[in-house]
Amino acid sequence: MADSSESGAFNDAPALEASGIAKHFAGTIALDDADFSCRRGEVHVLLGANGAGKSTLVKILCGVQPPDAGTIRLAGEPVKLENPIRAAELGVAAVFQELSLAPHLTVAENIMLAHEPTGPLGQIRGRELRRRVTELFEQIGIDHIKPNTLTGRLTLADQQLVEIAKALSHDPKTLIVDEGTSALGQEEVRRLFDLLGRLRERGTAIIFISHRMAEVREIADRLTVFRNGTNVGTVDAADMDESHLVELMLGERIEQSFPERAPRPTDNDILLDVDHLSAGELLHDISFQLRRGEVLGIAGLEGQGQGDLLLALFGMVRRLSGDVRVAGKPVNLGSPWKAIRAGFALIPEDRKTQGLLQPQSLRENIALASLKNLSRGGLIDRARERRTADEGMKRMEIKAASMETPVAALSGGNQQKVVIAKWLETGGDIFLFYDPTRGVDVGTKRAFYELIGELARAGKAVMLYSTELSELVGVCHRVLVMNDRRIAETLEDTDITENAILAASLGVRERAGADAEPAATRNIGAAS
Amino acid sequence: DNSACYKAWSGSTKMFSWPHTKKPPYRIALSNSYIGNEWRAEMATIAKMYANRPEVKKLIKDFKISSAGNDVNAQIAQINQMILSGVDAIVLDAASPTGLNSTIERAANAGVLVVSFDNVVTTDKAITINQDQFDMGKRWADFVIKHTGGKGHVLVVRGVAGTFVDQQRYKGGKSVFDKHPDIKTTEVYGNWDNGTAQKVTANAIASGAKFDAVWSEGGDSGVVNAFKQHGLKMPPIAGEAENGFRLAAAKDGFPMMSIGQSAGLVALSMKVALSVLQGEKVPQSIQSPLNIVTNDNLEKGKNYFTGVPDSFFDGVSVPDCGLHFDAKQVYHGID
Amino acid sequence: MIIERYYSSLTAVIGLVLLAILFAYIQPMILSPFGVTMSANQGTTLALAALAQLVVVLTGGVDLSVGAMVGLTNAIAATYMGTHPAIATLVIIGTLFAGTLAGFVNGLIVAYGRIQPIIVTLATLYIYTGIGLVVRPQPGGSVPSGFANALTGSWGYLPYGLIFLLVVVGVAWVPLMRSRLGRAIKAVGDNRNGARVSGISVARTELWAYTAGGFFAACAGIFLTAQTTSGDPTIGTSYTLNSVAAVVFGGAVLGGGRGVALGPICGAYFLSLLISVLFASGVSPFYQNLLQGAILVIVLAAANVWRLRTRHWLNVMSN
Amino acid sequence: MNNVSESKRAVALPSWLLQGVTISYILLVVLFALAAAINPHYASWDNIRNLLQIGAFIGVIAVGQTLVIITGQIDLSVPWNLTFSAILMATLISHGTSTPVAIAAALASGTLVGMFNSIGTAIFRIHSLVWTLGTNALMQGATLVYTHAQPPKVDVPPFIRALGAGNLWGIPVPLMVWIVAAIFALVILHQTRFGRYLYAIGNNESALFLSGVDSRKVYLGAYAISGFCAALAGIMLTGYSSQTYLGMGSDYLLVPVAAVIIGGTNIMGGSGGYLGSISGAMIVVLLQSVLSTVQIQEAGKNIIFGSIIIVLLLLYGREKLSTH
Ligand SMILES: Nc1ncnc2c1ncn2[C@@H]1O[C@H](COP(=O)(O)OP(=O)(O)OP(=O)(O)O)[C@@H](O)[C@H]1O
Ligand SMILES: Nc1ncnc2c1ncn2[C@@H]1O[C@H](COP(=O)(O)OP(=O)(O)OP(=O)(O)O)[C@@H](O)[C@H]1O
Ligand SMILES: [Mg+2]
Ligand SMILES: [Mg+2]
Repeated sequence: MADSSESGAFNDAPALEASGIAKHFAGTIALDDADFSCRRGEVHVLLGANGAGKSTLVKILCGVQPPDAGTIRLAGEPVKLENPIRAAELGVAAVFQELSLAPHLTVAENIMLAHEPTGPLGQIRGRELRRRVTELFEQIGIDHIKPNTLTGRLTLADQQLVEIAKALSHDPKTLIVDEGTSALGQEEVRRLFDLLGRLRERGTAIIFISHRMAEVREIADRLTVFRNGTNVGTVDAADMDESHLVELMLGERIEQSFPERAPRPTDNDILLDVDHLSAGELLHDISFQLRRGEVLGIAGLEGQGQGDLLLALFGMVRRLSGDVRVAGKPVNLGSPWKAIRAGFALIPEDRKTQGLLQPQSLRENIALASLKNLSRGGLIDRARERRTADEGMKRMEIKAASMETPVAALSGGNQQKVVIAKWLETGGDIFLFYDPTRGVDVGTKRAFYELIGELARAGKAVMLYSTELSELVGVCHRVLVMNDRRIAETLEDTDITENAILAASLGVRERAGADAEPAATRNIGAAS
Repeated sequence: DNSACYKAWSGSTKMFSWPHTKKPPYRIALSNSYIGNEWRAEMATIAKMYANRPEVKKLIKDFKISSAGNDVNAQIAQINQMILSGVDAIVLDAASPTGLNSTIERAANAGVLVVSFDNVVTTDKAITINQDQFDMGKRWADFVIKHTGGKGHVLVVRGVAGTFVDQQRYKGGKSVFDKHPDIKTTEVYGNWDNGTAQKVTANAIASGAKFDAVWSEGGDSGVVNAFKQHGLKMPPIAGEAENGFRLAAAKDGFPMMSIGQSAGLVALSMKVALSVLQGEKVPQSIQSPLNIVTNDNLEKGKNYFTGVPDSFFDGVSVPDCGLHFDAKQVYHGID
Repeated sequence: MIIERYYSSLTAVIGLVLLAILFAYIQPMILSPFGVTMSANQGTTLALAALAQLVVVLTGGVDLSVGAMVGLTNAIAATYMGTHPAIATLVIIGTLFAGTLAGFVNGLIVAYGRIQPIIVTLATLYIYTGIGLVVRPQPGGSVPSGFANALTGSWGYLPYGLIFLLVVVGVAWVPLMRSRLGRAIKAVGDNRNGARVSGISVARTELWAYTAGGFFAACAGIFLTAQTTSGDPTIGTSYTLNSVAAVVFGGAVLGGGRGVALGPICGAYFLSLLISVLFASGVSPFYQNLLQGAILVIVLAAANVWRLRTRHWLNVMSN
Repeated sequence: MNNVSESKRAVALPSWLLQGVTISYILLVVLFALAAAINPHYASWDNIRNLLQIGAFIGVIAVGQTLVIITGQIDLSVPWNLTFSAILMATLISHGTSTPVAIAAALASGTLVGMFNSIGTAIFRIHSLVWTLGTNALMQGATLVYTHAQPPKVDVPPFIRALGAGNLWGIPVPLMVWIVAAIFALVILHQTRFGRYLYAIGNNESALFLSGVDSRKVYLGAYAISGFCAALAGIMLTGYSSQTYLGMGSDYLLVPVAAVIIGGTNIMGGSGGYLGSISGAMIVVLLQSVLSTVQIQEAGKNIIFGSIIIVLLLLYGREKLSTH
């Protein structure tokens, strides 16, 4: 803000202002005459359904993609952001929705990528580089990540922190965080918010994108809602009316609370019986039972074995010890196909890399896991395949031009629905959901909760791992809290609260906080 | 007396005298490059057969064969290693006519005699033994001229582009064709390989040309097949010494001339190496005469055979030096 | 230096050491200055060709024209070098330039034509071979003996060839990898999209990586010229696929992002020495091919045998 | 949310016209017309039949190669796998084994070598570019050891001759074999579960595995078919040249790969198909044929061949610019 002394007007000029931004892709309008502005020292939340154009706007603001039309002003000055480095020089840096880290470069190398300090011969000055990173880590309070580790060795949450450090290494006046929390657990989000709070105090303008309303509520100073590529409203956090915001986002009014939980199964029809399941250093002595019609949550801090438990049940972890019985019969879980035969279905962690064949059609994706049933003598029965795909699309209310549309052209939420539709077709009994609502907008989330309820009511069993505690509280009958790769606590019914889950995750036996809810206290006592 | 056998390449060829003569028995090594074709395999077998002859065996205490592949670096290392292991002479079929020169000089300085044959090297530090490739190409062309009356369309099937042998044979042929303005040539590259030669010949025929004769450096049974498949009358063909080619000529009686590089050259080279080590003076560059087979002297069991495959190269002997090998035995190998 | 990055070179380093010990056991003479020089010279061309391959492999591509570029630069160097030292120097520079230019053309087509590297370089393999044949229709040419000795001779146990390799590594490879470009090359191979949003121009990075590949191939061509003191347009053929083998054997990953020079260099020497060891141990030439193939396959499998024991199936699928 | 607005489409051509496969066929026709313009004899049935006959060898190999490339891998073991299978067959015949048994043995050998390829790719996860090259070296060694570099003397039986060089009702038998192989490939790729899995592996192997399909078996199948096709081509080539010899496979290392890619199949896997490989094979054969008879130096032919491949791919083989 060099001009602030000359003209008072610039003092009030927003840190970043975009107006009339348009961006078209082949056949798709991502942004259409979109306006947006963000002030210094505020956290400005950008809301919108999947595919509303948020990430596209971010990419344009960071010089990753050029806009088709529109102007961008920084502190009142119109600028041209040709590439990300130029944008960073001008003070705009972002944490992108997809990780931009190179797994085989070190943390320090990643953070300084493309703006390394160089010497007179163009050589990178390694010591200076590490010094800067160490200094940066000190400033932003990261003390548990070593700058010399290969980035791929870090947990997803730590990578996310590195990603943020990378953005901050440009010392930006405007920082954009596009769904930077979607992979983070409660604790990590806490840490990130502390950091954002400090930056806000320093006068950094922060644009924050998330589909988690609880987070939004906590961090937002102002909110802007995008729908179909345009700004449909900006409000102050003080005036925030959640149901109104959701209506703005989706263009329709939906029920905000969780749908009614499926009735808790009363009979003792045990579908899954896991007994002393261990897998080397991945899982220690896991035992639990799951009844038909039950929704069992799994919680815990990042990396405590929740994911590996679901993967192990789906046959993705080899050399297990212990017994697993499905409907009383012992099963051998050596591979996914064995698990599927036993009745398991897994909605995996990352739909892009584990769930979908991106360039292939909806039809092919939905049919993939059940092709055996849809073919005779190795030949695919096309008519049946189409029928199956059609049913799946209807059942999951997938919005797409046709079943021949490539999955890559769907929004994130709809892609996730395709993954689920695939598993509904296999006729499994035990559904393992691995953080299914990650990066999914509120409307779609609600649809997922309803689906989980439906499955339970239909006599299936559901296991749900989620990083979003409210979700576990809202839909589960029971929650297993994991710590150190074993089950630390089991919470039931009304004992399931966010605080209780958090306390159990942290391994806290007695609640220290004064604001503890009675239910949580009771529960922790009871579970031991 | 070998002087009739060790014929100097030309009048200007110098005599080669070896300072490091010594008493037998000797350690000899055969350094070969590529092994993956029939000619080289026959050559390797003949080398073994020759080394096992009683009169030769008593002169040799150790005989080793190694193939480096078409990789000059590997062959350089191989020769170096032979030097290291203290062999007295190296018999060499080189991967490159020029690439080994400096290594050969080193060998000579280290007291190791190098006798190079077939794909010969260009340094005079080694004795080179070969048939005259230029002359071969020339004689094929003379045959073609004779049968076409110096007029008509000739299919020229060349070998592998960029090699010395292909260049020499081609130049020999061209030196003749250039004198006959009524000869029109169509050149294709058959890579000395039956399948490739057959395909390119078929292409040339199918693209509408009518050939009055063929001048071919190799892959000749492929050339014959291509004409047969198109149901054409076989034109006069001048080509290499593959058994399949001679068999076909014997059967169908088309005019042919077949001149082959003899795989027996390896035996001659070993013979020369042994003589020189014992102190005999020989020309630095030795020319082994061409063995020309035409319809007139085609003879079953002598210069073509029924018990060996089409891809067998019939030139296994060096008659002028009394080096005769039995084709069947060469084919079946000795171990 | 991040030690962890060098783990991938372990197979090649251990393999080379074991092979060298075996070699020395079978053929003790190889421990003489001459033996050491000979062994070093044998693998140097392939080691340089492997560097040419590696810089491209790091971006996630592959260069099938390496052998053709080696042959082309060999043909150029041996054809024009003559005997005068000043001219020879100029020709060496010109040869380096020609190789670099060939790499640059590869890079242009890959980066801006956006065609898969494997097919681009397959096509340029034909083109560069053709140009090599134009320059030198048949083997021949000559180089000053001083030039040959300077690269292939030795000072006691110290082969100049090894020094040449170290100089190329020290003067070109290390500075390249220590520059922003080198960092960008690895980042592009490791996470293309990530590199793009971090402000790296992927196309420009690829362009310069292929160009550097051409330069290293020219270095290989020059060394080969010194070693053979002549030019042969078909001489490079074996370096294309062997360089890929050396790079993979040396722990770099086809797909990009991972690989240090140590592994591929050791891999190149391993592959080159193997044939000598087989010869020294007196294996019949017919079996030499079989054993060469079998050893390559077994060593590769052995280096990856841990995959059979992995706990997570997903680890198996992502390299 | 997809705001698909037809009016916004930049290009008005129908999408099928813009696909690689279609363009490759158009280019094939254009190239053919050019060749015929230079030499009218090119349009003769004699020449076309010759091209189809020679194309059949590449075409048959391309069946396996297409399947393997769709999974994102490559098979560079074709040359010596092909040679070994053919020589094995010839040896058996020369020892008096009946033709069908000898053919079956050759096909079995080729298939087994293919399966060996899949071990390195699917189990040890070594890049196929290197592993199959190792297999190729291994098979070269095996051939030399087996034959001592002297392929057997054999009178190639009429049936095998017919496979490689026969004519039935004026149509080359190799072409018929090719047609059968092509139908097989098209059915496999587009009608069967296995074919669907091939594309799935090429796009995202983890997703396929997590859908309960043992991707290792899919690799096994693809490579086995590729080995089978190599052996079949070896048998046909034996018939074509009425003999077996060591250099039989030398033309088939990279040329079939080029044919597949020119036909619009992505070398990274996941897209493409055999329909394109047919035109790819014909384009390659046409180019080779024209260049082999055009009277320019080999150097010039190499340069032209390489340049044309690049130009073809610049026309339609470019990757889409994407931000992902
Ligand atoms: N590279 C692209 N190619 C084609 N279309 C694209 C591309 N990127 C974005 N789009 C289109 O732009 C629209 C907006 O996408 P964008 O990523 O901005 O959504 P978003 O608001 O970030 O969604 P989400 O909440 O799921 O992250 C999408 O519906 C999509 O159709
Ligand atoms: N090649 C493409 N063609 C059409 N649309 C695309 C293409 N690539 C991406 N998109 C669109 O771009 C949008 C944004 O892409 P992005 O990868 O950010 O997915 P997303 O919807 O945000 O999902 P996620 O939450 O998993 O990140 C997607 O909604 C998708 O519709
Ligand atoms: Mg987004
Ligand atoms: Mg999203």
